[in-house]
Amino acid sequence: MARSEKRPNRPALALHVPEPPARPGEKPDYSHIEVPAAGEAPRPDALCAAEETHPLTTHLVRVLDDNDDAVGPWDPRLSAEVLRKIYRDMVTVRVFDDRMYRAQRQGKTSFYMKCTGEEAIATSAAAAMHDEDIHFPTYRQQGLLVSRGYPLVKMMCQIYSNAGDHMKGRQLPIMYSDKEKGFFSISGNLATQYPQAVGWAMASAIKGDSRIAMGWIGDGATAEGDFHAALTFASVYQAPVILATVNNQWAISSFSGIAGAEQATFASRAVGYGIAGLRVDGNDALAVYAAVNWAAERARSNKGPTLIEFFTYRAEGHSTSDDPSGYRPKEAGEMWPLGDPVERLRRHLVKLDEWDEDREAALLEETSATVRAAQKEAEKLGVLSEQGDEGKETMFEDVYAEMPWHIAEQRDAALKEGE
Amino acid sequence: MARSEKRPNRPALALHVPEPPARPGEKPDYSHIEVPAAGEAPRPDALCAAEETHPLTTHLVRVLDDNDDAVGPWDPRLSAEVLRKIYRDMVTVRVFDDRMYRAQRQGKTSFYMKCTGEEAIATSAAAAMHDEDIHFPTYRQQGLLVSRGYPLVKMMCQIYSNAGDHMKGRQLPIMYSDKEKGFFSISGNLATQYPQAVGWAMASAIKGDSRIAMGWIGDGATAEGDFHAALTFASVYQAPVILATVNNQWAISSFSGIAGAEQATFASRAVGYGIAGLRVDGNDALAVYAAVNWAAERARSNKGPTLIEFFTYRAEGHSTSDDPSGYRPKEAGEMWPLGDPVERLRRHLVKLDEWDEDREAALLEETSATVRAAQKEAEKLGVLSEQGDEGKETMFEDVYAEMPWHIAEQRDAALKEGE
Amino acid sequence: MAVMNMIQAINSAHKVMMREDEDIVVFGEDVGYFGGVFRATEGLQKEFGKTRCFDAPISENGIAAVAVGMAAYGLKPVIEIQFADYIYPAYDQIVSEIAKMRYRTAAEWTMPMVIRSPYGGGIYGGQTHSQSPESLFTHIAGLKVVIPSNPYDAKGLLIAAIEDPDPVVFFEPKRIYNGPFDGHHDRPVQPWTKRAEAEVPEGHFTVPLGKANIVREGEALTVLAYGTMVHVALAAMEEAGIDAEVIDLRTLVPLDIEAIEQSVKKTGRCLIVHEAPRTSGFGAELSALVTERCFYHLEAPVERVTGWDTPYPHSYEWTYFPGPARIKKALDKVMAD
Amino acid sequence: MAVMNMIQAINSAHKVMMREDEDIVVFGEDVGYFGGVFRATEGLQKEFGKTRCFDAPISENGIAAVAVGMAAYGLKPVIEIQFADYIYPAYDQIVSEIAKMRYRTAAEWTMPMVIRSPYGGGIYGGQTHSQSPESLFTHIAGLKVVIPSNPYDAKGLLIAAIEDPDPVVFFEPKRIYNGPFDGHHDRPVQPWTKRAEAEVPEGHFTVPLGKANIVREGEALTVLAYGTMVHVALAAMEEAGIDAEVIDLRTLVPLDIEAIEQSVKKTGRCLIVHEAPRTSGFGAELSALVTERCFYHLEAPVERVTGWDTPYPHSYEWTYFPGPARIKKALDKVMAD
Ligand SMILES: Cc1ncc(C[n+]2csc(CCOP(=O)(O)OP(=O)(O)O)c2C)c(N)n1
Ligand SMILES: Cc1ncc(C[n+]2csc(CCOP(=O)(O)OP(=O)(O)O)c2C)c(N)n1
Ligand SMILES: [Mg+2]
Ligand SMILES: [Mg+2]
Repeated sequence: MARSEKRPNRPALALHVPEPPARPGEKPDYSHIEVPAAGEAPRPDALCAAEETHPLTTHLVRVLDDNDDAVGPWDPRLSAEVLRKIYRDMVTVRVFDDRMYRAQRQGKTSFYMKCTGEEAIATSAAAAMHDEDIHFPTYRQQGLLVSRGYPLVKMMCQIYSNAGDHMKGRQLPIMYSDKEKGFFSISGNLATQYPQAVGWAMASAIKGDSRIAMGWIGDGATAEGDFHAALTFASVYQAPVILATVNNQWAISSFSGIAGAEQATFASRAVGYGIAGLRVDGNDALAVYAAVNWAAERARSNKGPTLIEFFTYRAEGHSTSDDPSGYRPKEAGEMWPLGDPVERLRRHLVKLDEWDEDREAALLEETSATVRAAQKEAEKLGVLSEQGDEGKETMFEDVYAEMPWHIAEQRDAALKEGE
Repeated sequence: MARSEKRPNRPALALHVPEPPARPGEKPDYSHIEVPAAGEAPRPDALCAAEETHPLTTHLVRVLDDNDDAVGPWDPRLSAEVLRKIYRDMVTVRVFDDRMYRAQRQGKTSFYMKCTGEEAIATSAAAAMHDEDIHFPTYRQQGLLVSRGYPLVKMMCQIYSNAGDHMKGRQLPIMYSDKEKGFFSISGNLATQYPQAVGWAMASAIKGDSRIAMGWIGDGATAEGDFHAALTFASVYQAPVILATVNNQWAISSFSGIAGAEQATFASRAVGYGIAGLRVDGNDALAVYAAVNWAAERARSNKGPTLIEFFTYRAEGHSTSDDPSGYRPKEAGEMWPLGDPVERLRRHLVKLDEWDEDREAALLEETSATVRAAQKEAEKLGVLSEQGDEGKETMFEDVYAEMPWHIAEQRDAALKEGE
Repeated sequence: MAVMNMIQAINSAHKVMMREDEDIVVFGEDVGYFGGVFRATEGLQKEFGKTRCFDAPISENGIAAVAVGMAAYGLKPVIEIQFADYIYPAYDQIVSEIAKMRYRTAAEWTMPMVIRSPYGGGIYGGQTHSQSPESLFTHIAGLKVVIPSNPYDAKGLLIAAIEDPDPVVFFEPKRIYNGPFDGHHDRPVQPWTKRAEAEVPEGHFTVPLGKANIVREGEALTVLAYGTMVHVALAAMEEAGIDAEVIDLRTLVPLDIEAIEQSVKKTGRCLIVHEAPRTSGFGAELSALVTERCFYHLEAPVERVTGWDTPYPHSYEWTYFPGPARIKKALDKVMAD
Repeated sequence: MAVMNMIQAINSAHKVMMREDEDIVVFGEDVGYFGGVFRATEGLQKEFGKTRCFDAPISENGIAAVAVGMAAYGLKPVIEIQFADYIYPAYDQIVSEIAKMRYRTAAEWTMPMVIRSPYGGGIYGGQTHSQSPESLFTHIAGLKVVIPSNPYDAKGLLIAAIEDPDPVVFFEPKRIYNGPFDGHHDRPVQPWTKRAEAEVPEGHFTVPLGKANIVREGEALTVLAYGTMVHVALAAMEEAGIDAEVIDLRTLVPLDIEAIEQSVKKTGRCLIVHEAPRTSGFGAELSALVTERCFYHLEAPVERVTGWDTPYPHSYEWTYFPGPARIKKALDKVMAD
């Protein structure tokens, strides 16, 4: 098909294909990223008209400033106790991630995904919600479970698909689920959970309950049709839901421009649905807390949904199957302007005189010990690589509440296969 | 599942279910509809930054004022000839619709859909584009074909699924297609054509062509995931495409609030994708022309896509299968504040001294005669209700370029069935 | 007892269950105030209020996804997909989420819900109002698939589906909503009123899932059918004057394999009838199962009478539709040796 | 000739064709700069530029829809769906649009394109990186469905698919990208290098669609398989020391019915092997066809060896996978009488 020569006097069209500012071998470049000063963003009342928040969808809510102080109207004024709890959770997540990453590298399981650089988001969000509220997470919100005190050993059993996994090894590692902890089953299919969170929130509203829901998605996955379904249903029925978009700027090897970030912020999607929207420094644990708290108050007051974009950076590879040096500069993570969320909160605690080197050393030691102990306990229940086929008959359970004849026949056949 | 009693001190949540302002038996109520005066909306340069258009997404571009004058910066300053061409096309569409509706009522075919009250949109849009540009329409854009001079008799043959239908009767009535006229095959599945239009535009850009595409969708269908896909791909690749949303405020029995219109305009969806957006009086043929012309210039200049909401009203039933008196007040159409597009353009022409009663009478007579003649000719080629099964072997063609053995076997079996 | 057509029976099932169980919510396109384009949900919003029966945006994936969230909360969604031809946008939520939730979480989260959808042809609906996509769901472990063929079953099966702990895809043969259809499109339509199956209890009753119905006993061959085709097959057997046993499957998954096996072992011959395209249609599974289980009883190969492997055309509808003539040809074949 | 694994062969097919035909465009998630998570499109962006090979948003429906528009313009899209488990969001565009376009417009608009997707299990991918959804596409008239089993075929079939005037769904058995797999997961992986099928011409050649490949001739029974299961079946036959004829179908639609019929009529026995769940899997269609066409030659019922009717579990992968032991059991059965 040759170019149409019908109108040679018109300019030729050209396809724009977004390209990240730097590729391997080039110098990381963050000059396109605007970082407003902490404390600058106004804080409208949580019950305000949705439009009042729309200027915030292109801004960036930040609380921790360059001097490690908490400043401005979004400062959630948390007690040192709460701050330390969030800090501890973040550190635990990081230690846990490192440990499990290594377990996968040691061949003990098939797969692992870290959330390095994004620890503030899930841990602070969990702290800002009530434990009765529910999360519909995607796969980098291990911080929710840690914050809610889910046993690390149970997480590890899931990762090892071992006898301690209450899901009987059915799911890929890190696809946790815990009803008790209000943590919905993670799906391998991107974005599906986002409108599901809206459905849960609608149910809560139908029942006159007071619990709200929070749905989670990545920047890349916002391109799925389910993202639009979530926003549409949330807006139409004014569902009591918080819709979080974790913009870590990468989707495997594709930068966020491939999801639309060159032209608009993800938070600004809120405008077209007439719902509240906030764009938040995701590496600032206090800003995360404040934003989620604001949106939760709004939802609880029947003022409808809030879309929150957490702006952050995926500091490491997508998963154990990925090596990011194939598509972005090696030093990209270190130069990222919003810094490391763990360090930022630690510096703030130190500034407040609520933390010091001794406490830090003690925490690191304690966390490592806890994680190591959990790992030991989990591994007693088995690791994937050493899995035999005892218990294989369980593979046929739970397709339906009652096993129909055809699955029973298949189970029987499977059990006889070795004979 | 009883309401959770865990936090009786919190207010009960409640589900908001949107409800139109009036139901059958009630008085139609348009008090919620803001109608800015014609000429008020500013007209940014077609090559402006997308943001500059965003205030227009909650406004309404109008050109024809209450005195039937064309006013303001959006006045496209069309010649009387072009105006009369658009007027004639609109009248033709209306006469055609009435005729075919009756043909269905007479049992000659299975189905029909009118576009009464929305005639200005397709006819003016077609006038504002080039004939080489392509449309990916939905089912109320018969005006595109009429404007481009597609033979009415061919439209009717499609409606009758008769021997003159170049699609061999495969599609439901009104699901036209004509490659020659740049009119893509209408789909029965809502919204699918919207991202397809973007794909065509991307192809044109890849090839350095100069032709652009226009995609069409209804207000109700914007809720589909494909709407989001269209906007995402159009934004990411800055595709040379115009995305039209015809907001006629109803989707069968559901009012536009069920698609999100209570909280935001459809045009304002443009904001979150960082593309240009316009909201236009769809019953004002001049405003429609001006907006499409603006967006076409923008697209041709590699400035990317424009989302245009045409605000209008579905004056009659959804289709021949629908009776709107079951869900909205009978007089709702007449009281609709933006008036009838045909009358509005006629009054403008009269005001310009380019139209009078004689011309009107002549046009009506001529159009009726043309439509009647076309119908006669089409019916010579058969109507669905009298269809026999000659030619039934054609039913097996075109599944693939070459007929595979299994379909050939099935065709042979079908041909023997009567024996 | 009342006399009901299929729409009335389905409507009644909703009402009976919504009165009993306040966790049931009904939503879908146009199902609220208007009561659905086929009027199956008429009166529900009025009786149960807007938060228990409401219009949904035109977003089949959204409808299904929101049902997932509601089921996770503890409600029991009964959703309508306006036409089965429009279920594809919801396919990911149905296949990846609804079907697999119980399994992937080892029953921590379950998805009790019903996905209702009018399906099938014979109404001049063209490509997008005529499809029979049931085999696309029978292939998906975790779903039950139910297709009633008359008012009594429609109500009883729908109540059973609503009470079932697992997700049920419930396809309604729209061609016979108002009356059975013998496949002779040129004959006047018969209303349900004259039929025994239109006698439907007004209150609660169930027709169990997974149980077929032998609608005609016979010795000469076994005919397996469901939905509209039950009536077409019955009429064809009458017309052929053949002592056929006709089994209305009613539930495709889980299948009533016992009823099928017993019958085929008795008759030695088997004819399968469905509207869906032949290749990889549910008839393929039935044929394979019958052959696997009754091979040594079969006196002739199992025959399939199906829609053709083309999209559903608007005109030549009766060339596409597996009507009496097609059944007759297959019958001759299966009875030949 | 060069020695290639399957990824290299698929990559080479792209390059050969993109050099020949500048209307070919390649896009999908991560396929651009990075070259795809399995590296099948490596180097294409570099050689052909960003407008002919580029990353797409994570929107499978969008990817398919945009391909429709491009095909309508006159381009030839070759798109990648990252895993077959993620094809469902694109199902509506594939089923309702891509498959039906030629038919609904009587060939006014056609949809020449290839939809590539890695599929199948055996890699500890869990529920969402292991599925075999081929029968969901074989049921859809208008689509061709192709599954290669080795590097030579992968390249030749992919080129044929790209040249085909109709839309082709091209499933790639990811388990054997790097080497064949005999089903014994506890044995070391063999690379392709040692195999004759890894000798692949560097330039243009085709393996025609619709033609099966008899990979092993024999008299005792016919084994029908495709993808990974060709190798598993071959190994099982060797191990059983049975004179089996093994047919690699290569194309499921349109099927090479002649090759199948000839073989089964010769051997009188038939075993079908696939990874997908049994109920309504493609094996059902194969079984029905074989029985319909070869009934009087069959000495035993056709047997199916398949994945189970459960979602694909992460652990107990080898209980799910239809490996040598399962094939052996079925073999005993089909050879019994
Ligand atoms: C429907 C679907 N398509 C594709 C994939 C493959 N996939 C897994 S993760 C991923 C990238 C997601 O990126 P993002 O949403 O930004 O989340 P992040 O990994 O950055 O947290 C892709 C493409 C998938 N899991 N599901
Ligand atoms: C995917 C899909 N879902 C549902 C339908 C049924 N349907 C046909 S038209 C329609 C209403 C569309 O309303 P809108 O988009 O506002 O267009 P309008 O009829 O007002 O022009 C519906 C629900 C369909 N055709 N396709
Ligand atoms: Mg990301
Ligand atoms: Mg509308």
